[in-house]
Amino acid sequence: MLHAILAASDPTFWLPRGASTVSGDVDMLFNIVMWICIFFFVLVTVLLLLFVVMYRHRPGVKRSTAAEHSTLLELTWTLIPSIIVVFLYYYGFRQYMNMVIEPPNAYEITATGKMWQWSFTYPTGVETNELHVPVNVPVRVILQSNDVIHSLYIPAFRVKKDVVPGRFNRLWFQATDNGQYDIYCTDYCGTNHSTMRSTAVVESQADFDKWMKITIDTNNNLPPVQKGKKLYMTQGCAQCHTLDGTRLVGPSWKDMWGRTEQLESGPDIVVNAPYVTESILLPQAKIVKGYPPSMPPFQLKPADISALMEFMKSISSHTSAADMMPTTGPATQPAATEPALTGSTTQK
Amino acid sequence: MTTAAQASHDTDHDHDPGAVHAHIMPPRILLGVYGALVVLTVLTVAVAYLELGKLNIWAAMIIAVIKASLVVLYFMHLKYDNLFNGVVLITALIFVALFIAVTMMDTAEYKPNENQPGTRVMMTSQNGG
Amino acid sequence: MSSTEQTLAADSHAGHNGHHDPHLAHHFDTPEQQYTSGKLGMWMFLGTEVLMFGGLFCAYAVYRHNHPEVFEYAHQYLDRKLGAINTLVLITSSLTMAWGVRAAQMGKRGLLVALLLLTILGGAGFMFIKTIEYSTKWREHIFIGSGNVFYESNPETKPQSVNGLEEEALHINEAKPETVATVKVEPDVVDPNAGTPDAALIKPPNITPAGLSEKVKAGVTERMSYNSLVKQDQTRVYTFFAIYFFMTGLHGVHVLVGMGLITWILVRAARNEFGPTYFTPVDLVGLYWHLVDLIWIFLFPLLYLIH
Amino acid sequence: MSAVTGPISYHGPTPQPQRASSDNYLNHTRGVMSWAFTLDHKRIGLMYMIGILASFLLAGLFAIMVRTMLWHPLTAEAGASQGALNSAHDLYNHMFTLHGAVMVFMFIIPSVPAILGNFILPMQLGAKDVAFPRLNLLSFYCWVVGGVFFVYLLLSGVLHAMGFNVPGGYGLDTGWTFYTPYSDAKAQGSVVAATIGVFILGFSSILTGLNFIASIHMLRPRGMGWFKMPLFLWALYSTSLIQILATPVLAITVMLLCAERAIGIGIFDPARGGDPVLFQHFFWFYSHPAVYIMVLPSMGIISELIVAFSRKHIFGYSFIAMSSLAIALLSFFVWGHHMFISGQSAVTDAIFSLITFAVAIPSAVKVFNWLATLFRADIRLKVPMMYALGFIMLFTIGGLTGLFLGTLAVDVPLTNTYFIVAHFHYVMMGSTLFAFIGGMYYWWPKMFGKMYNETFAHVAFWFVFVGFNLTFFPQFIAGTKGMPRRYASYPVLSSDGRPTHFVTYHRLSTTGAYTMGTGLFLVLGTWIQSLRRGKQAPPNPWGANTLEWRCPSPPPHDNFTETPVADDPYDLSGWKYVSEEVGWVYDREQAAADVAAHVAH
Repeated sequence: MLHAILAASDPTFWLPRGASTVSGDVDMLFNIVMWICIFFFVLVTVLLLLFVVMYRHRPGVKRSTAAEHSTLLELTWTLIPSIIVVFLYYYGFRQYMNMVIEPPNAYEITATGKMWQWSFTYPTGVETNELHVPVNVPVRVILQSNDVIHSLYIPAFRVKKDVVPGRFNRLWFQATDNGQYDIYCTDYCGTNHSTMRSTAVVESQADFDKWMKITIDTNNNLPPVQKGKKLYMTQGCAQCHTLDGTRLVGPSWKDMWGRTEQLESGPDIVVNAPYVTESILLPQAKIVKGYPPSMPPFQLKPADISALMEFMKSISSHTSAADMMPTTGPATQPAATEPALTGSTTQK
Repeated sequence: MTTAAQASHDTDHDHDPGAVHAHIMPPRILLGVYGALVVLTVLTVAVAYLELGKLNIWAAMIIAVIKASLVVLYFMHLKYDNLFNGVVLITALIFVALFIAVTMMDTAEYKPNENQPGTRVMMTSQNGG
Repeated sequence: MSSTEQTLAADSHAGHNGHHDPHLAHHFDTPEQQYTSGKLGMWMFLGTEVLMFGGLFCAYAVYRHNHPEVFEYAHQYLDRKLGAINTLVLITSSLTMAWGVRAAQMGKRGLLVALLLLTILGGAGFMFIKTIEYSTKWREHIFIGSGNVFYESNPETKPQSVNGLEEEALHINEAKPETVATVKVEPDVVDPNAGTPDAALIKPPNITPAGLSEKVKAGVTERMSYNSLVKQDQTRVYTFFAIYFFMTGLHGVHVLVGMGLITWILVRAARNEFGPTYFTPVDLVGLYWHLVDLIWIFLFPLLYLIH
Repeated sequence: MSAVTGPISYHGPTPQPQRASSDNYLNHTRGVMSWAFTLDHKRIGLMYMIGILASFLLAGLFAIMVRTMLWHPLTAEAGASQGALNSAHDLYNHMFTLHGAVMVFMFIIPSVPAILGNFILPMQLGAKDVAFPRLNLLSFYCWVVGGVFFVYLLLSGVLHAMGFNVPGGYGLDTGWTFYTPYSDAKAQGSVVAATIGVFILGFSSILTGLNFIASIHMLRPRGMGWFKMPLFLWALYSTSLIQILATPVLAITVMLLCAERAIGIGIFDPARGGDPVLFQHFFWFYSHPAVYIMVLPSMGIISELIVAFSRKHIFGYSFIAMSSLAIALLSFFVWGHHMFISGQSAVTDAIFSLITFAVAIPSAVKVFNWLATLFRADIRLKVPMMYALGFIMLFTIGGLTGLFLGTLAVDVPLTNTYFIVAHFHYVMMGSTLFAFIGGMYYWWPKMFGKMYNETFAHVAFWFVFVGFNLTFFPQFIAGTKGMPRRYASYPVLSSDGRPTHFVTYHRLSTTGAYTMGTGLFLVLGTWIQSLRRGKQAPPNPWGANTLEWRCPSPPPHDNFTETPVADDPYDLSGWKYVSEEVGWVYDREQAAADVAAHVAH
């Protein structure tokens, strides 16, 4: 009978359409709680209004006063709620354990939160900004943070867990429907907290494998400039460095390459391979005047660094054609063809 | 507290209303307590040099508690004071104890010595929480 | 402020039929009630103090639980002798304070003044010894935050040049290269013609954990050694000192406040304001002073006597 | 622990209110100094009122601005450049932080205890003042200093984000919860200054609580045993317990955070071996009980109002009194329910979830007892009563939605979304604010000796009530649909291209906010109007039997010319309504008749 009511209550009016193995039970529990709440709210409100109407003051009407206490009543409305909450507690906890205890041999993805974007690393080493998972496969997500506390929330899967630096929280889910679902960060993490969103793409195992293969291939032989652009997106450079000349925390990369800047320490420096390399590995070493020393060090592979540099060159007007590398072919070979003239650090 | 309230609200005091009734500590007790405290201090230092393993911390804490209760009961007159003042102190201590206890329940989740997140090492030592 | 009180109290007494005890506030019926209220209030305040320090003890417990070896190693830098002496000093000043309360209750003005003076002296002695300890730590660069010898060498903290430690630090570097967090700079991406990036800056900060003065190292080596710690713990030793300085520092502040209060009492005692009928301030300040003693009774074994 | 001494006649000496005299606490002494250095609890309460209402106005203003910003989704798709978007987000973050921090630390926590508590508690005790008047004044000045400091800091930050150039325009953008490591490592705001402000404010709160407990212990009059105390006093007593037991932990927490930010002691910073979740334990050990600091006194007020306007003895006095204590004590051991998804151990989750449910029971008991009091009563729908009834409805919603969040599995998808926002606004604002305004209307005649315009006040009530529900109910729906909290911008379309409908709910909510804002200004209007041309108030305009109604309104400096003797505060027999000018007077025949009728029944 209860089930009849619950079935009648349209789940999608409140919660969004569920798409994971746990969502069904969670929604059921949600509806149980909701109906309990509705019952008590109606009870209280109706009694309240009823009494206010029935017993409102009428001149001349003398009402013989009612009792001042009744232990029986008190016990009743102490015990009944107690029973209900114990019931709720039990089912809530049982279901919670189902959500916590993960099935064995789950597919493992590492989610990294950094201000302010997500990146997901797969066992194949591929790193993407949107989460791709095969349908009907249990997925374990290891949560790690580069900076502050974030929180990974996928409403459709009814999962949420804080991403705490220093702790390695984890969550798991098993998507049941193909489709695209929202991913939010739900723990306040600074300026662009509200744009720290992404998408979970659920697709059939075949499609997933195909996607994975394509991604790996493109990563391997992506032209350096494109690869640099990709790194610019995935590594979070975009949070501080724009491409349109707007100045954020750090300098915009537009026309940055080959420009001569003055350092906080006085001397001028040309933005070239050594300086960019050093600034990526040890950002605090040489700070350009007027910028905060707030960039964290990035331990990138040499190939990635050179790819990034190619990307910088591609959007800079200070770069002579000689600077440019052929934008075809794998970027794995080093950017060894640096002309000498731009390289020297001129002391004032 | 009750006595005080009564004394204060009775209209017919049998004593001079100006008087304040408080216990005066005899020198004997003051010196006795002081001696005990000194001895215990020496003792606690001595114990620290023994090899008792886990017991060391407990020994030190027990001695500290004894010293503390001596100070509270005699130097701070609590032994002769209103019951409620004692209740206040005890309550505070209980809440501190519960605070520490509950917070400690959670320390196992904190992985101070793992610096490669996402690696096998970490995974195996991490239970689902 | 007090003058206004007096006037308010005065005209309120006018309407209040009863004794005109200058110390009795208008809303109390008897000195006894006022005295009991005062004590109740003070005890509640002490309760809050206990809870406040309780927070620190909680932090201590959590950290000691997480890094026992760090605590065992780090506490060796503290001077047990001075700690023990300080404990005795504080206990003694507690005795004089308790005795002072007795003197006040019995209206012995001279004795009270003398005892309060002794108590202040005790407090001063305590702070003096504490200063000695702190200054030693300071000389050995064992303090909170960057510049600390144990400070994690992360690039966000600018390399500190700690006087007299460079050459030690250098030869320690080549002695134990594994403790040095070097940054890999791939030669193939760096333009050979451009010359390598400034070596001094790529080199890690020259304060390495082991960069201690000979004296300290000597004191340490016969007991638990630095290298017996896990790598992550080595960079974390200073957390102990963070807790140490925070706890003892806060306690020290309480001692200073206590000394101030006792001075205030002393002045009033000299003015002969206290007697068998009115000694509440002496009693309350006494309670506060004993609490300061209490906290130290716990701090001493927890910080100095870790085993 | 009862202070009853000897047998007292059921009604004691006649509780006839004392007539007003020309000399009252307002004109007792003159001059700014006589206010600045006053030790009179009534004047201190009044000064608190001005300050606290001012900070409420400020925080409310920023609530409105936050809602206004949310009218537009403000997404990059709307074509804003990254730079513009960033500054918009910063502005929003500073604004919601200001709203939260000022509301919590400067309005909700002190509102009822510091204003109404200060003013009413001694009078309900039949006392001349609180136990420690100097401490009371000190507490007020702590509030002022901490408050000015705090508000300037936050406000300067917001103005700076708006583009005005103000000195020290750092502000705070951590949210009122100061979560590490954002607050100690990344925040743009000046966390150090903010923590100092909070510390001072906390001190003020501690001193008030300490003062109230001592007063209730030491100053109860003849005939007022523990179980003859008005329920408002029971509520304040429980609140004060929390204040002195929890606030010190907040003090040490903000001190540690301050040191963390200033010199990097690394207790809470993972980059230095600290544990950020430890900070959350510290913080919520205070801040969850603080929620009950906010709501418990309100419950006390409601008990008083219900009795006075249903002309009937409270139902289940001892259960209501004890439930206050129960809530106070339980409230200390539920803090972990703010951290269910923070990665604390499942055992901890289980324990905290259970105790959280346990708190629901005493709350339910209170509601049912209030309902039972209304049964066969003689209800007068005066303005305070309207707020009391509103309170019951809103608190029921707030409390019941707590069940969703206590249920572990359901909490996971709901927490940190707008569902939470709606839930705690129903509890903290719907309950506390309504009780506070109701209490103000109830005791207003006593405080200022002036009546207010009933009709005007009723209109204001409906604006507030409707506006409130329109503001916060849509947020429940938005939250269940997944709208996260503290979002400056939100998606219009979800990933699969379907509309999220967030815009709709936000716009409904914003509309409600403006309605409620209007209502609150009307409320303020009724008070100002009453001060300017309100009718002279009688000593006892409602016919309540608690002691504060037995002294003239406004009360003289010493409250009572002769110390009253207390009896059952909720036995209304004998009080007879005479006229608007005279109010209610005690009448012996009436009393006899009532008692007879009662016995007969």
